Amino acid sequence: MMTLINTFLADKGIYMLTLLLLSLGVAGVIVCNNYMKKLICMNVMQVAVIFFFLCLGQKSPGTIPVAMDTVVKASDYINPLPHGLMLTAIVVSLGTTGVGLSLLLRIREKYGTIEEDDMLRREELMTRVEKNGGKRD
Amino acid sequence: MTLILQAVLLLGLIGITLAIIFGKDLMISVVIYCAFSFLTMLLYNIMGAPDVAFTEAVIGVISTVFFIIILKSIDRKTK
Amino acid sequence: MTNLIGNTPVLIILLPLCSALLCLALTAVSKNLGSLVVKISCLGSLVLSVIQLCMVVSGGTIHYAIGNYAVPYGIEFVIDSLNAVLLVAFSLMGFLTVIFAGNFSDNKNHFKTAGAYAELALLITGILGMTSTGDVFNLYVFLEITSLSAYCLISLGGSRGVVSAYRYMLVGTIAATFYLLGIGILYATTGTLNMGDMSNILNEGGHDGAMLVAMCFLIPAFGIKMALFPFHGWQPSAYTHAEPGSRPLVTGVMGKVPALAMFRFFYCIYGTDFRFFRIALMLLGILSVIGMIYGSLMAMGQNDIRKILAYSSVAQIGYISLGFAIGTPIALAGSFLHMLGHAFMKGGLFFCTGAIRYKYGTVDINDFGRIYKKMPLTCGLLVIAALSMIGIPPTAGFFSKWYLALGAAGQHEWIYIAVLVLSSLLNAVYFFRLIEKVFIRQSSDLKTRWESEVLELPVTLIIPIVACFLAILGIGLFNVKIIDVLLMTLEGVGL
Amino acid sequence: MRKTITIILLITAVFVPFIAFNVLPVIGDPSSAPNTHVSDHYIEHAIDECNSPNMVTAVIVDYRAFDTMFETTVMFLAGLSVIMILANRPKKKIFAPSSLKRFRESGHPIYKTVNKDVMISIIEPVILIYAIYVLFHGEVSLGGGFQAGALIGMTYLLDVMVVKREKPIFNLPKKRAAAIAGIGPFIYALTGFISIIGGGLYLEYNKFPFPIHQAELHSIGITAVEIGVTIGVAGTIITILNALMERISFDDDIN
Amino acid sequence: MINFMALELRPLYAVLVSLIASGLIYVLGEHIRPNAREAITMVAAVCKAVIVYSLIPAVLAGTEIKLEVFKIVKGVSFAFNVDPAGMVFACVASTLWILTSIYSIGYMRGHGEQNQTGYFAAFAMCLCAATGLCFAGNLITFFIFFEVLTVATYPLVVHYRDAEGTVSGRKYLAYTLISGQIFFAAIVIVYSVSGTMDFVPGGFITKDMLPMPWALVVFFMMIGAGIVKAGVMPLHSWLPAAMVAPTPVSALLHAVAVVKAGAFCTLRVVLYVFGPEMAKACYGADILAWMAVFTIILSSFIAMRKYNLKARLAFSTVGQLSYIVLGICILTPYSTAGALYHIVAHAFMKITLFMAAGAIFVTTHKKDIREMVGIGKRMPVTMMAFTAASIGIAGFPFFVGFVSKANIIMGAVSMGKPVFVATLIASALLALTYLMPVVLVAFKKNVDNPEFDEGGDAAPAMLIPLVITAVISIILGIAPNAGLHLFDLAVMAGNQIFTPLM
Repeated sequence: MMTLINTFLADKGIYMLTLLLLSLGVAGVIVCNNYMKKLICMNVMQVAVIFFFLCLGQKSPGTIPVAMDTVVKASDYINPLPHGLMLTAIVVSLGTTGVGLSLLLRIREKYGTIEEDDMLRREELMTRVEKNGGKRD
Repeated sequence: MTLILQAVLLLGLIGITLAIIFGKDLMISVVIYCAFSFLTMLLYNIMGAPDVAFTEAVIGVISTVFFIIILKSIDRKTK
Repeated sequence: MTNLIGNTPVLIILLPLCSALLCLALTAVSKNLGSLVVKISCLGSLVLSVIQLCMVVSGGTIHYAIGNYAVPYGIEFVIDSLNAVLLVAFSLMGFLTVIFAGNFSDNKNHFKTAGAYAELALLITGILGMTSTGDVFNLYVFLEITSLSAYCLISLGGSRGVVSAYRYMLVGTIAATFYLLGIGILYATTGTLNMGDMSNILNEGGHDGAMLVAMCFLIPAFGIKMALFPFHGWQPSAYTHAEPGSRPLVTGVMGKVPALAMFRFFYCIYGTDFRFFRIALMLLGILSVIGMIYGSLMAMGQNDIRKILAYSSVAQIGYISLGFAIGTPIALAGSFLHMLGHAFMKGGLFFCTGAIRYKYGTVDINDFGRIYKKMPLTCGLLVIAALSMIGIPPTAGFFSKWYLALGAAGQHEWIYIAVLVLSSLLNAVYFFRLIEKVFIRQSSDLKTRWESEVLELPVTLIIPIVACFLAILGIGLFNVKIIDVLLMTLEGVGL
Repeated sequence: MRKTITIILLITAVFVPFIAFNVLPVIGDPSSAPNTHVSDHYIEHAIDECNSPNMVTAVIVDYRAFDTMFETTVMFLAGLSVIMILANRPKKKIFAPSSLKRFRESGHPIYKTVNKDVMISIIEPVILIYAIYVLFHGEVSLGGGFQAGALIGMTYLLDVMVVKREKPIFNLPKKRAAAIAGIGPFIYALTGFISIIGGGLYLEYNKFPFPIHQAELHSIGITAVEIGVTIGVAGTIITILNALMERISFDDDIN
Repeated sequence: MINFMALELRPLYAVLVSLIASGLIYVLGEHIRPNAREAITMVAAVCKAVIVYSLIPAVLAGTEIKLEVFKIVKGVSFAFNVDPAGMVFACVASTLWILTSIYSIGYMRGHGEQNQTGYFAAFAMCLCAATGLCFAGNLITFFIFFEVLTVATYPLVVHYRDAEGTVSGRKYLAYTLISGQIFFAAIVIVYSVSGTMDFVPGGFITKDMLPMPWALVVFFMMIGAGIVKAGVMPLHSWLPAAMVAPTPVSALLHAVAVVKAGAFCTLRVVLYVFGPEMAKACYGADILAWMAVFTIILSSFIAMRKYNLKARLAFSTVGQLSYIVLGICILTPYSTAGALYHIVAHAFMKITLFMAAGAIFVTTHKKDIREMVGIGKRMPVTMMAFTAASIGIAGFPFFVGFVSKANIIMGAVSMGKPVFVATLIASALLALTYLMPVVLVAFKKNVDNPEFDEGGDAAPAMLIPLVITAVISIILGIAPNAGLHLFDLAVMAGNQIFTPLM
């Protein structure tokens, strides 16, 4: 039973869950009405991808990629490449989050709301005002 | 064995994500996002990526702090 | 010195990068030093890229391994004739934009100006890097640099700009994530990140499934970044509300680079032997055809010149991807020619818009009436660029359309020719509407910010306008030379 | 409605290919493609080529150092973007300490039991020392420039969020932090440029024009680069934090 | 060392002269005095005429003048090839540019027009394009100039910048751009099936390249651009609408460049791309000929109902242009020569008519024929010239129209097409019925219209050109070869095309 679950997980299960997490993240970005939640979901999405990459680098008997000895055998250590890549990806995600947050603050100041539907209504109003040459109708 | 642990943690992450999406209070969302970050760190560690885990730990704290600072100036409640 | 010449591929990118990094610090030293350094470095980058083009034309593809590690282990820059030409065009456009941007900066606040320059320089860095890299993950990093600086530059354009930037950021991050997932799958299949190496391994056969799955993620990723038809939602408002100084670069060049990356993936990495290649081309063809019609139709209904141009970009990106969808070397060359041409057309149109806005403070085409008497040069470019968009010879747009149509005829895709004709007619509708407004409409008196008897505009605005004017005509008249250089690379990869 | 359709399309688009094709390697398989082709080289040659037992460090600051340079640039870019976006906002006082002030004045028990100023001044040096350790020890054990920078940023965060001092432990207000954040990646870029002067390719540590043993050159290169990363990341985090909290404005320092 | 005076380079110079003039006028435009602007135009016009005339002897001698400037698209050069057919059109265009320029100076000043910079620049650009069309050696060069002509005419059509002008400008663009883009698609198809684009007398497309139904489709895709510009019904409606433009522009549109470019395009496509055999085999020529017949008759009837003088002349143009199309589609050497010569004939006659109409408008501000009773008293010279041109249009012997029509009729007879012969003769009578009333009204005796008692004739700058053109049209009627050997050139062109077939 245990081995069966293990095989399933190794074969498809973990990937499935990761992808589910990713889809949830993307869905959250699309569905959520609140800009803050969209931002959090964006982070979730990025975590899912990072996780996906790390899955690729796992090696069942391997240890962490810090050499214990001067002579190293490739099969003893976990693949370091995805780790390197994902460090970059994490940093990028932090940067994006920072920019997103400052934009959020700015939006809140200009529009007084961070809800998508309010925003749309307000934008529509602004467009109408612009069309009427600055006068409200 | 690690795979099962990973699967469980992943399920936890999925649950947290759902809670974030359907939550009504942004402060709660942010705080459980902090928990999310912590679980992620654990997960990375289990997968043998301590460097990434270390980074995630630091980043998790910093981004949570960012979120909370922002929450000060926007409405907590959402529809 | 010879040593430096050998390092041109990386120096082209380092120059704007370093100037951006130091911009703020230098501004603390002296007020205008930061922006000056950015301008000089962009000029240097332009000069180097021209030198590099000469090197590539005479000596063939340059492979530059950073850190001198053997190919699949380190990061590699591959400059083939295609990249080299595009690099020249993009760095020229970057240089022009940097000159142009000075007129829109806040003169009182030097640090803010310096910050805007740094953002612009980083955008240029990202664009040039994406163009020249030969490593899929490095491409991602450059993609992020491009995107982040674009988010910032778009958000600087007022309160509407902030919302546009936020939406673009969400969508753009989804695109970046999909891209990562796509290259993750390819990495899982091949175990390498180098484009050439990846291509070799994939072409051994047996990886069709993985390639298909990766493609499912990569098409939306590039589609979003280049604003291909169903993924273009973010684009019109972002282009409309971007910061005026940087708009030519954002609109003219930013959408082209992901298109280049898309080309690299499908033609250079996947190769034409891929089993689902034809299906993918057909799909891409359908998307671009719809995009060309839709973009033009939407542009017809707008009054704001920026919106018109933004929607027309959706259509023009359709031209580029149509070339990819046809797939013969000549059509691909047409596609790249259109990429070059459109960079200058759209950039040029936005230079004009910026100049008009600078002088008269308006962007509504109903206010444009008869400004051509006051600004003959600007309106001259406006007309030439508009004609080029429609595809009237002897401007650049006509010739790219010619090669696209020729490629389509070679593949017996008559419907594509019909769509090209239809789309240029739709373009004609709104561009002649614009020209009509500029030349015909009487208008109320507009207040001017720039009073000079000798020049219609400051020199820093005239230089980009004249340069774009010459570039559009030059690309048109000397297209054969460019096409020959492009075909050096494309002969091997097309259908 | 449109959203629902989008999501359904999305989920199908994500899952159908995975179910249809068995494209991904089995997790943990040592002989799968990603674990063999390039990664073997990294694992086996990290020590002799880069003199770095930590393979991840070897990958990020030696084999793929160019990526990391731009990663640091992304950090700088993020910081710059944040202050650009938030510039010209109405300046307000730092709210975090003042909001905590209410706690303090209302006599919350925590302020009676622990003297947090003392606490913080003990913790901060420890974190800083740890950061420096992580920075310089990155090639041997876990960590590296990024983590060190983030830790320094965290120190600043603790400092400004918890304590209301006349002068913070390091006074890095406003745009100065952003300028410093730019200098970090510049040090990185410059390190790469030194090897060009030495006659090599960009970021080729072997070609540093210093008369030292090759392995040492790599160590020097890695350390220099890590210092750059640290400065960049620390500067950026401080910048973003300042910008978000203090609502910095460029208007107040017109020269 | 390049010989800068070489024969081969002259067509290039002819094109460049007006291009440079156009650029100079546009750039200097508002900064220089009107005199300078007009001087540039005149100098360029004279230079161009000299350059074009200098090519005639060589062409008559049968010398091949070919120039490949550079590769314009991959595999195809930007090529000039001076042949008799092109020479005829080029001579007409360059000669008339001088006269029209003199006339425009008079008209513009007399009328106090606005936007003169744009006017002169666009005019020079049109002439540049028209000359390019004449000398173009292959389809793509031809197309480039064709589109440049389309665009350059637009500012002239909308010259007054008013609502009416805008509407006709839109109409003009809609017709010409759509047909131009379809022309473009057809060129692509032709190039991809045949691999060549050089004009060959007698055509280069064979049945193997384009099987039957497609041949007809491509034929009409290509010919569409030509017949739109030439105003063949039912695609003519932009032409009367463009009448809102100033009279020199109408003269340009109708006589010098634009509609003639359409007719010339038809000629090139039918005889130099498809060739007589192919055009006949795919029924394209027949269908086009019947369209032309229909146009000739119908336009005459419409012209009779118009009382605006310029509108009447416009419909007259529609009819006369179809003569050329008909002449081309009869597909014999005679009719081809006649069609080419009709380009000359119609140009001189119609420009006289338009200049006269413009002179009347500037001098008396009259547009409607019914108000012109007795105008001959005030403007005798103008109206004499008008009369001469009218008779010429009707095809009286000793007027230039006779030569061309006789040739076309001879061609029709030799092909055994009685309907075409009948049409041509009937239309001559119809032309009389719509143009003679104007003359009769003008010279009506016993009417004393007080408006026309004083004031005298039109200003000399307008009068001189129109007298010259009227005189030329009589001279050419008596001696078709006078001066420029235009008739010989036309006959040469006809023979060149049909000789290989015989």
